[in-house]
Amino acid sequence: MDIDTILSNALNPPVLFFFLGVAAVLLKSDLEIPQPLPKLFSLYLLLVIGFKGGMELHHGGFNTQVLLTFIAAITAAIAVPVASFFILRIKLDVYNAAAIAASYGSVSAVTFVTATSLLQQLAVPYDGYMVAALALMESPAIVAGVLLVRLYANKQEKGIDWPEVLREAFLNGSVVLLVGSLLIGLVASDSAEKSLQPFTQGIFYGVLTFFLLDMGLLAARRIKDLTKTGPFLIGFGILAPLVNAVIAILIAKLIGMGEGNALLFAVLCASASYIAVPAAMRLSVPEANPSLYVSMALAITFPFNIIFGIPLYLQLIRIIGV
Amino acid sequence: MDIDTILSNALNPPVLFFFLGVAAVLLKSDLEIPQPLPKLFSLYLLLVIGFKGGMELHHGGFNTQVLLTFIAAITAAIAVPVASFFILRIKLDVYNAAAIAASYGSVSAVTFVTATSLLQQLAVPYDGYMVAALALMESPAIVAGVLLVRLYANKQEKGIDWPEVLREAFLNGSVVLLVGSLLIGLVASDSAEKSLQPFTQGIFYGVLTFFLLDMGLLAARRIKDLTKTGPFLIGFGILAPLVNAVIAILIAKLIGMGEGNALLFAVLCASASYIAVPAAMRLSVPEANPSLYVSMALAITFPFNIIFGIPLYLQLIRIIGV
Amino acid sequence: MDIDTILSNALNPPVLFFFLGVAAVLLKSDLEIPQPLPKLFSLYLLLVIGFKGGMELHHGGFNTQVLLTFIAAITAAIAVPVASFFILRIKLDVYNAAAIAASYGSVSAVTFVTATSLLQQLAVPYDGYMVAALALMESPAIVAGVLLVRLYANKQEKGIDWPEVLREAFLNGSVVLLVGSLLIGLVASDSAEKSLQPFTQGIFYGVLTFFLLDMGLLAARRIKDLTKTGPFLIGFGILAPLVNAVIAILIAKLIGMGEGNALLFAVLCASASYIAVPAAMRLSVPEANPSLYVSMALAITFPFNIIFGIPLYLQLIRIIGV
Amino acid sequence: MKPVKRIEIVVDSVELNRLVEILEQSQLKGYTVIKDVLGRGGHGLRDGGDLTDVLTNVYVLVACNEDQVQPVIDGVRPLLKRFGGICLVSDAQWVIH
Amino acid sequence: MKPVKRIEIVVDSVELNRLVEILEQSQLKGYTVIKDVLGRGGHGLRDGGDLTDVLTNVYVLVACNEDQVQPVIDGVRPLLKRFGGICLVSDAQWVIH
Amino acid sequence: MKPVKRIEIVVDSVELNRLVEILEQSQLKGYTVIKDVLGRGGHGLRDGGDLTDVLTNVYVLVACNEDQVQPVIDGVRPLLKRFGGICLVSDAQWVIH
Ligand SMILES: Nc1ncnc2c1ncn2[C@@H]1O[C@H](COP(=O)(O)O)[C@@H](O)[C@H]1O
Ligand SMILES: Nc1ncnc2c1ncn2[C@@H]1O[C@H](COP(=O)(O)O)[C@@H](O)[C@H]1O
Ligand SMILES: Nc1ncnc2c1ncn2[C@@H]1O[C@H](COP(=O)(O)O)[C@@H](O)[C@H]1O
Ligand code: NA
Ligand code: NA
Ligand code: NA
Repeated sequence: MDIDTILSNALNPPVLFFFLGVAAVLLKSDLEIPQPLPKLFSLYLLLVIGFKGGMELHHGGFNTQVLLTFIAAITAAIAVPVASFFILRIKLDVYNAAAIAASYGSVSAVTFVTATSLLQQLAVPYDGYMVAALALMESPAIVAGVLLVRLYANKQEKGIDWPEVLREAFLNGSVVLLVGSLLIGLVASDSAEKSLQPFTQGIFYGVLTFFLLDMGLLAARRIKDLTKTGPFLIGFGILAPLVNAVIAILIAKLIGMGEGNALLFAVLCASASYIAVPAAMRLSVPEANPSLYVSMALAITFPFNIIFGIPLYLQLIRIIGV
Repeated sequence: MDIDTILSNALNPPVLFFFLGVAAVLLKSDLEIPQPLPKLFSLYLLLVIGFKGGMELHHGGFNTQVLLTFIAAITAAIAVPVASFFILRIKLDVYNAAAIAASYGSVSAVTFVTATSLLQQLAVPYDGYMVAALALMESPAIVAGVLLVRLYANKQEKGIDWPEVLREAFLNGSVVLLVGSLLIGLVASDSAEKSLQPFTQGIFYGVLTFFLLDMGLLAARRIKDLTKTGPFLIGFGILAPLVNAVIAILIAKLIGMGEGNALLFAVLCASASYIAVPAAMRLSVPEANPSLYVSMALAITFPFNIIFGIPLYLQLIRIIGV
Repeated sequence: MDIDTILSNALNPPVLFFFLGVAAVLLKSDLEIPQPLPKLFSLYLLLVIGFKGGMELHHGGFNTQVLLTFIAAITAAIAVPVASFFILRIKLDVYNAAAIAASYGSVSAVTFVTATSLLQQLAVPYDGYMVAALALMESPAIVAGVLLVRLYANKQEKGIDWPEVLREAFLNGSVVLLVGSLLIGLVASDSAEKSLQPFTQGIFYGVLTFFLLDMGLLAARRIKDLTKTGPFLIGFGILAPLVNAVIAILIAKLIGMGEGNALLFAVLCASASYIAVPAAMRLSVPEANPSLYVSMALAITFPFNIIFGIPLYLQLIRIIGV
Repeated sequence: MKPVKRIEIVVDSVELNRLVEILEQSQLKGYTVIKDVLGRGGHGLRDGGDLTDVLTNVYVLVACNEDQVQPVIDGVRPLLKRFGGICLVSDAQWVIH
Repeated sequence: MKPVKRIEIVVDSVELNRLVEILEQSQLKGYTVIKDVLGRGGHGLRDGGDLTDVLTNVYVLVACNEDQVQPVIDGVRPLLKRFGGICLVSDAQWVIH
Repeated sequence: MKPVKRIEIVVDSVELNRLVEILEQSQLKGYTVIKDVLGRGGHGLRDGGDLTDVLTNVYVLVACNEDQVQPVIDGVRPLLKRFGGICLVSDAQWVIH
């Protein structure tokens, strides 16, 4: 295991500022980034990765490789929640198992973005359509989660409000902004691209760094909820990303993805959602305890992925020789 | 009517993101840009257009053409509200007629800015003093609105609190920031201009784009108020800008404005205020219903202007041959 | 006294926008930069000056000159509050004297930054370790303030909650962010520095300008509290910075600081804290009246320093011939 | 002044739309809403510091006549049972203007 | 503990300064203000989502003695009549500290 | 519905953590918190417009049984004495769900 990729990743300002955020909370400092600034950052990131993905897709074009990637993405977005549900059912009730499974079946855009910025630094190319794969993997897990509750929860819940669930899954703020920006990037002219460049490219790395300081604060504040989650779930929060990433890398090798795309696909499968899925679960599966699935996604899996996961998966990809 | 100017305008990211915002609300998505972010964007835009206007004025200088433009601007800012008042009185009570007339007599800085960014894309020059014209046209309509109520409202209102009304009209946040930035731009040194450039020029187009996503959300949320406004006012919200723009273009031709300046003057006359005037009307004409004049300015006239109006007026200017 | 340095400083956009903010409040305009935007700006400034200081330190290195500067900084951060306490005790009770003394013993990062931007304009070099001196001078004055209350307040306060006081002094948000960013800047690679450049360098001057508009609004709103502070404290708010600056310049000459470093050291001694110290004083010395020490730091000393102080101290340094 | 009842409801902010629907179904066209409210209760700590409204509450105040109280309570009870939250009813005088 | 009256006022945020003036004119130097309050009433929906404070309310809570209530109500009534809003008065006990 | 007591506390936001500790020490696991509250009292105007929370308050609402009121008041009184603020107690009915 080549330590210096982990080290060089950990010495990047975004990850270092994540540590600073965590340290500030552990030291009981009153450092705080007040609402709604975290939302401003996450909206900015979604808009920019969507737009840049759309522009690259515009240059790229569509071929079987793209299609295969999309199929792999959707399958993973359904397989992961179902598999996770049954593993979690060993220890958990139906509601919490389904909500956590939905979180891990979905994705974290910030983890995806941190991976792209590492790829840019290592000058490893990746394709714009991976952002489309990100968008594709946001929603299916939410529907899977609600379906799993419907099938396995014993008490006869009055029917599922399907329009509400589908709107929550496919029309939540993150998906609409990501897909919308992607489509706009697709049709945007080159001159528009140039005039947007200082905003979408210039300050991007700086805003990402500021946001990861905030993510460090938010993640560390959730650590105290982990006392109630217990070892099984903490273990799941670390092993699930690893297992999902390994499977994803094998699939990537199977359908011949490039190194960059393989890492992004692995990161999508290995990351868990703490924005879109929690909002959907609160509405459709209120019996589940948000401090469980939010703290697992935010305080275990997100830090694990950006500190160890991303460099590790890149290492694995190079060993398996994608 | 040359469709492709409308199309090329509509395919600009700012306008496309406006559509995305409207679509998100129509699809009942929970996409939301929380307070006070919209205010941050509008403060930034006012500061930047004021500063840039001041810098250009500093290079430009003063001549009869500038004076004529200012006179035309002030006359429009008084004529439009008076004319609109009597038209609106056909269907409306004195209070609502005066409040809506004041909105349409005033201006929308964001519409002005969207027009300047189109001119920049089409490489059509325009002068810095048009920003001064924008500032001149913010306030007179507010005074006109209050005067019209005083003259035509039958119930003997205890006298008008003139200091309060004048402060609301000439010293509201938008005017003070716009005029202040303009004066600062006038005296700022070239080195200061250069060091401010990434902030005032670089990220400007990106922030405008982000803001128009937000304007789409805000405008679409007002659409449901339109059910109460009725066809007459919806008609007014579209015809008033057209009529005002045509008259403005004729005046522009009369005093020999350039193509760029003529478009900006038309846009000033055709746009309605949804920031400065509503705040003033709430204080001085509380009997008027804000959801009427805000929804007309934000959900009818603003979208009409940035989607159809701006390219249409440019077309008209080229036909009439300014 | 060379007037044009004061003039050239006052004609810088940041200072001009500070005047605009003050003017808006005096004109009773409703111009307002709503919470939490001021906090966003102050967090950004702390992050950027810390990071840039760390990067320069990384290139610079450590020598006796640096060590002497740090010793001078810490001594000033203890001497100033103690001396100020006894002067203030002429007119004030123990609690208010200690709280104001702590504010003047600590520092204002925004004043420091305004000085660095003037130095950059006049192309006067300064060293990165001055940011470390800024960090060193944030906290000691808070401990000194609490100790002075403990020693001189007659009523037997149940013991001081030392862990709480030390956390407030050395682990408050400003110190953690400043020191954290400094350390990260120290280890950040050159490529990371380059990709952060548009964020830390590009828009920096623009954000500083926007923030000083806000500071103008905040400072002017505190002016009405000055009616209760009385002439003695208003005098202190102007003389203390002058006296502290002169002493600082003499010390700077003694240990052979360069012109740039000497100005920054003078500004650190002459500036008073209105973020870190007020938060700490509210907790540890609740008997002191915040509207006193906040209004003195924000409405007297801050404006005095950025309008007259900074150019004046530079003038003095050139006269004394550092 | 006329006697009225003050109904206070604190519920998860994700349920705001449903709560407003219930109020409007009980012909209650007057209510006041405070957002970004934090708190703690049976469902644990809601300290809001999050990227979504998942961990924040809303506080709703309704002034209504005595006879309108029961329909609102019957409407709100299932919501409170499913999603948690509290509902308090107290007396007050309404200033007629 | 001493008995006091709780006055709650919800009014358009544009009227905050005028309301505070009225309170201070009735020698009431103690009040609590919550901004960015939303709601619905006779003047329609105030959902705040706007570029100005035009569509937001403020909630003001005043604890005062029984004899101070009438002057405040008389002062506030014309404001409520002209700009809308509500005013409720209820009983409470003030913890003497 | 069961009778409960409504405790309202307005205190400087810097004291929020201490206030929450006092509530939890009196076994009160249910409370609602509203931040960024402004106001005026003996300690002068808190208009919040500042770079720190120094000039802002918090509003805390606690619904509890009659017997839990006294411990809370005894716990809160020293805090109010040292840092200022107010505490009101009123009656209400709790909707059982
Ligand atoms: N006893 C109480 N007093 C005041 N607020 C409460 C109380 N119990 C619960 N709440 C509020 O209601 C929200 C949801 O309560 P629960 O469903 O019990 O978690 C909490 O987050 C608090 O804001
Ligand atoms: N019955 C009520 N209960 C609670 N709040 C109300 C009620 N009626 C009006 N309000 C509040 O007062 C504001 C103005 O009321 P109105 O002047 O009737 O539009 C509304 O936006 C609500 O926030
Ligand atoms: N009579 C009162 N009615 C309502 N709120 C009050 C009253 N007195 C004080 N307050 C609130 O309590 C805070 C602190 O009060 P004080 O400690 O007296 O300055 C004030 O800022 C107000 O928000
Ligand atoms: Na996943
Ligand atoms: Na107009
Ligand atoms: Na100092």
